Amino acid sequence: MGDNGSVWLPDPGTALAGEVDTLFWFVFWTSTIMFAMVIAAKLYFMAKYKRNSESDVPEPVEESKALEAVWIVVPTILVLIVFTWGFDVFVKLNNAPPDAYEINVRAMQWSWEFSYEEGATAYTELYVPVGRPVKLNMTSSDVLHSFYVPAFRVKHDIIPNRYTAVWFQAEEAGEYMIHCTEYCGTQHSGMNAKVVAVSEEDFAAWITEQSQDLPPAILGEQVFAQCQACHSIDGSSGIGPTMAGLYNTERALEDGSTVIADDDYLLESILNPMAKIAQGYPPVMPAGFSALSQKQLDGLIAYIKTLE
Amino acid sequence: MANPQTNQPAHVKHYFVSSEQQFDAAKMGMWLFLVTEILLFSGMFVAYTIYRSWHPETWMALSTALDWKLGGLNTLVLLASSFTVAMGINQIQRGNQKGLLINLILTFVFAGVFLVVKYFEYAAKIEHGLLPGAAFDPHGISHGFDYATYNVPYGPQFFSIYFVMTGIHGFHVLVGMGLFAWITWKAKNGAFSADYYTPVENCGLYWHLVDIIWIFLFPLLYLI
Amino acid sequence: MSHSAPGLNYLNHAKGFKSWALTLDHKRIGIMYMVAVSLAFLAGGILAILVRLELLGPGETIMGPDAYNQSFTLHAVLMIFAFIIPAIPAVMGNFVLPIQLGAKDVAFPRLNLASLYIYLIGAVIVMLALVNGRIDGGWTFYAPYSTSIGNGILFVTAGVFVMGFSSILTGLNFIVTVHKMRAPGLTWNRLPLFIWSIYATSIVQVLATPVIGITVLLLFLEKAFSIGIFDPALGGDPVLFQHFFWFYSHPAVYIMILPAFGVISDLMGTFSRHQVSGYKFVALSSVAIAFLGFLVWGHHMFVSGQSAVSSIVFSLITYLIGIPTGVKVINWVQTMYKGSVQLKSPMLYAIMFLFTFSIGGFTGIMLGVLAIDVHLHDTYFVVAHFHYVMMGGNVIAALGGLHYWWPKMFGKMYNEFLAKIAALLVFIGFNVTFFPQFILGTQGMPRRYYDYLPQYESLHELSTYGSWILAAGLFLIMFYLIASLINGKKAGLNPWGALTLEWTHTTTPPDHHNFHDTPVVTRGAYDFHLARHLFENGGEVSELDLGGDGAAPSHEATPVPQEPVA
Amino acid sequence: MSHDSGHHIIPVKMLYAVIGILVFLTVLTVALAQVELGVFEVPVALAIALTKAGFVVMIFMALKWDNRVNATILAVGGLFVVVFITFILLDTEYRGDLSNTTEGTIMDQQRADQAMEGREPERADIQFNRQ
Repeated sequence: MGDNGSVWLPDPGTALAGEVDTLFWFVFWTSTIMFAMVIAAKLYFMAKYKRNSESDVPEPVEESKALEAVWIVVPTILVLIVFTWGFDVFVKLNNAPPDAYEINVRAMQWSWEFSYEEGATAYTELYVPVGRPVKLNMTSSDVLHSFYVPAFRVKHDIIPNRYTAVWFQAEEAGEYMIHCTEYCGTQHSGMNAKVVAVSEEDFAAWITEQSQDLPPAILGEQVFAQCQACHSIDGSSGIGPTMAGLYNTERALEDGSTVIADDDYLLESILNPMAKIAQGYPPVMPAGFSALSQKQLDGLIAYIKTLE
Repeated sequence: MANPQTNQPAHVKHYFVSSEQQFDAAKMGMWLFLVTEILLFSGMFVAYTIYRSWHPETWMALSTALDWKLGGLNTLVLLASSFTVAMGINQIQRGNQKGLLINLILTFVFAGVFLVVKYFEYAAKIEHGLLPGAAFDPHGISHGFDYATYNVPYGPQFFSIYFVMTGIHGFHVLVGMGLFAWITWKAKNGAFSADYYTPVENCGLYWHLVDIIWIFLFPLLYLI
Repeated sequence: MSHSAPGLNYLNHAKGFKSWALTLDHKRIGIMYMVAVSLAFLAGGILAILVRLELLGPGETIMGPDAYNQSFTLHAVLMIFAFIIPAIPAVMGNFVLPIQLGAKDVAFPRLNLASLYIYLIGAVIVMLALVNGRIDGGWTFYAPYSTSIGNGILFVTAGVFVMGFSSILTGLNFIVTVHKMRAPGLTWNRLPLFIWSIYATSIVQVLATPVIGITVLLLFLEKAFSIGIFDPALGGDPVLFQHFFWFYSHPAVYIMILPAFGVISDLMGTFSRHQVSGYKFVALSSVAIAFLGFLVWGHHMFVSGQSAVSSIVFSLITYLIGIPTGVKVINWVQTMYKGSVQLKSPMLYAIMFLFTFSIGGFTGIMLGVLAIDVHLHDTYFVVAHFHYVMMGGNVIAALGGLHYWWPKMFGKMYNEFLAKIAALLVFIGFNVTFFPQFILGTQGMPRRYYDYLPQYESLHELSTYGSWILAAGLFLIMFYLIASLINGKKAGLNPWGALTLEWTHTTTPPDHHNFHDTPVVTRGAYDFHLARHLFENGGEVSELDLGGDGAAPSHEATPVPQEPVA
Repeated sequence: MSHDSGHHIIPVKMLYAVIGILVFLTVLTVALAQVELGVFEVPVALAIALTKAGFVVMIFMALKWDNRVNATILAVGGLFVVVFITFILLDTEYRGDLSNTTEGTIMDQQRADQAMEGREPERADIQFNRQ
């Protein structure tokens, strides 16, 4: 159990994580010492005052008020220290520096979507520059999730219909696990991703490359990863209609009318899924996809056009 | 009629030492139960407070959707029923079994009136789509008033809270009617006397609490 | 002393199914509760073993994710609502509390029987969820996940609502009983600490349980009618649900742990044959903890999105509650100081409790630290922490209480040697199961995970092995307790030399009416020095102490004044 | 503890007086609701309701003459309702006091945008953290 705590704590990936660890060790050792004292006293008394004779009836002990005061005052002081300290670090953990680089995070059952203001979007790897504070503005499309990077000691619930945030400043290049820590269904334990911390130069290169204009259909294919849970591309029917051979065909709607599945219809169905419900399917499509960028939307539609 | 073993009146159970102990215990139990009722309703009052503080404009706008005349009438009806309960206890404490019976019947009738009024209120709401949560869909025109104007943000929450609060309260009124039917029947058979009227006392306490809840619901929902 | 016909007691004075099913006797109701909660414990325990088995290695071991998610959920719901909450109050509270008070029964015996049946109905309704859609997501039912799954949640919420009623009625009954039915001379300062803690527990049950009632009712309506109070998609606030839920569920932690404090106090006093150190502090702090327990629920929500102001307030109050709890532990240890300590099996559990509960307590302080909780929240650290408190606290104490009162309940002694072996197995098994989970948690393993990274495998393996040792210990206990009913040695009146009324003033097993005459109490529950005459002959105390202090133990009845003190 | 605590007989006259007061207060609160009271609207309505409840509890429920314990029980119940409301308000009124959570919901923000710009809400890369 060294200071980097190979047994108890993973290596801290940020300076703030180091502060959390210091506090952790303070509480850990104080508790351990106090616990050891209690247990030692217990074992000693058990041995020392073992009943010798069955008719033995000990006299009551005069209780020492001074001793009692010590038991109350010392722990009170200790917990007040710990409280103040914990409060201080908590505020730091929760207040991102104003100059932080902001990334939007959308959590959904059971995947992540990280979108950068430069236009790049990532799903399994959250690229961040080393040495720069990064703030994640997070929201959820469906149920509660929670964003947790153990190495950074940061965690925050992700709530539908509200933005929550975490921030961190990775100190070293490397990969750090992201877990979802609020139960969200069957694949809860599979809802993982990685923070990939890279140097400023590499990050700049990555973001430029990612924000490059991919051919729309290729971008669309990437984005479609989010849709596949409900919409197949092979003609089989899922929670929603399949995308195969959908484009430019006539679609029957729940209200009895029909519509041609052209660009406008597809766009409307993504942005405002409740407007026209395809016949035979439940109106359950989340509205969360209205958060996609124009480019992603164009890409999606281009991709759907390619599905024969 | 006394229990030969303990020289206590017949209504005293063997594990109590005296009629007094039994009465006090029953009453204390009832007060504890009332506190659990208060805390049950408190959840609704909390929801009310939070949503009102978040969306005061909705609350002020939609309180006008509720008919204060009917709400006020129901307030008076419940107050009257509380009064008749208190009168009933007064009568039986003086040993007047007939006085008790009359007051109990009156209480039962008032409770019934309350529910009938409630029925008309609910019917009007349902007709115009003033429904809780997802079912909220105000529509229709009545007396020249267009209900669609009630379609404001967080209107669904207002009516959720309205229906859940008044619904649970109404359920308590219904339970109260059952209780009063039971003790009225017992009173008719002369089960109560100046020495023993614990069930009347406890049902009365319950009924007053139902009244008190309504005393808060009425202004909070209908007036402000 | 004229007892009803010799050899007749509460177990055999009436026979047949009806004499049990319709009994109003608090002792029989307690025994029936014991059977019911033991079944719940068995079911929950089997699920726990399955859950641990699945976690033996990453990926699928014995079941798929959906089965796993439902298993841990049902494990939690059963253990919490159907086992831990009623375990000590409804079983031992029912059996012991009226006798310790010198009462012939609880204040409302009919209500008592009703609460047993309400509990059973609630448990059945919960089980219906198994065949009516699924329940997963843990016992916390966080919206909107809980309303997004099948209709199983309707049954679970309804079942919890109904079981809540049972809990309320039990608590209400005990409060009135403690207030109104104490024997003459049994002042508040003389009450056994078990009574004090059950009293405090009952306060929490009465005040908190209605709120889980309205919470699950709203959740039910949210699911059934989409009322939009908690569901963010309809403009509701999911964090509000967490407030509602924890307003009950944190105090519920005290419903679970306070009775354990009471059992431990009684065991410590009796087996140290010594006054419980700081009696008044231990007694009143139970009530204080009960009240303070209502002011800390937000410490479950530090990363939920609640305001920082409330996080800070909740964190601070959390410490306020930690201090009296810590001082209690010191008081129990100090009870042994200059005492006369006898390590019979019930006492072993008390000693074990001091160890496991202290770890639970210290790690609780760790979790109360705002910044550290951000890291540890919803990880295995939390899982380990609450198992150390719930199982290492409540269950260990319940086992201690069970071994302590077993001879009184059934008039039979269990095999003390096997009991000691089992205690050792439970201690080792428990720590091997749950201690590695602290490390898993600090390393960042989230809870409620079906699958995990390979780096966590060795600790999970260890934990699973521990669960087998623990299970072996628990099955051994079941075995020798049942065996004792068949061929156990006859238990004496007061084998432990305790001073509370169930040992000094009732036969073993107790008479149908507990006491023939109302006992008169002349000393505190742990004033062993005022009862030297009981121990003069050495060995176990085998005579009823009907004369009060100073009088020689005698079979002759001493006239007892009838007038009670209310 | 007095032994006939529960058996105080309340004079009929007093019962009539109380029902009179209660009816009067009901009329008063309805009347006041028709007047514009601004910020005082809620406190006034609550004060009247509390007064009415007080009369019912004290006289009709006879708590005035009852055992102290019962009064304590009621007081504790009331206290915990206050605790429940206050502590939740500590959260809901200050939600978003650090930058880890926003104060408002996304729906509200979209609605506000919509109202301001009078058109369909732009896709939601809305940033409304308070800095």
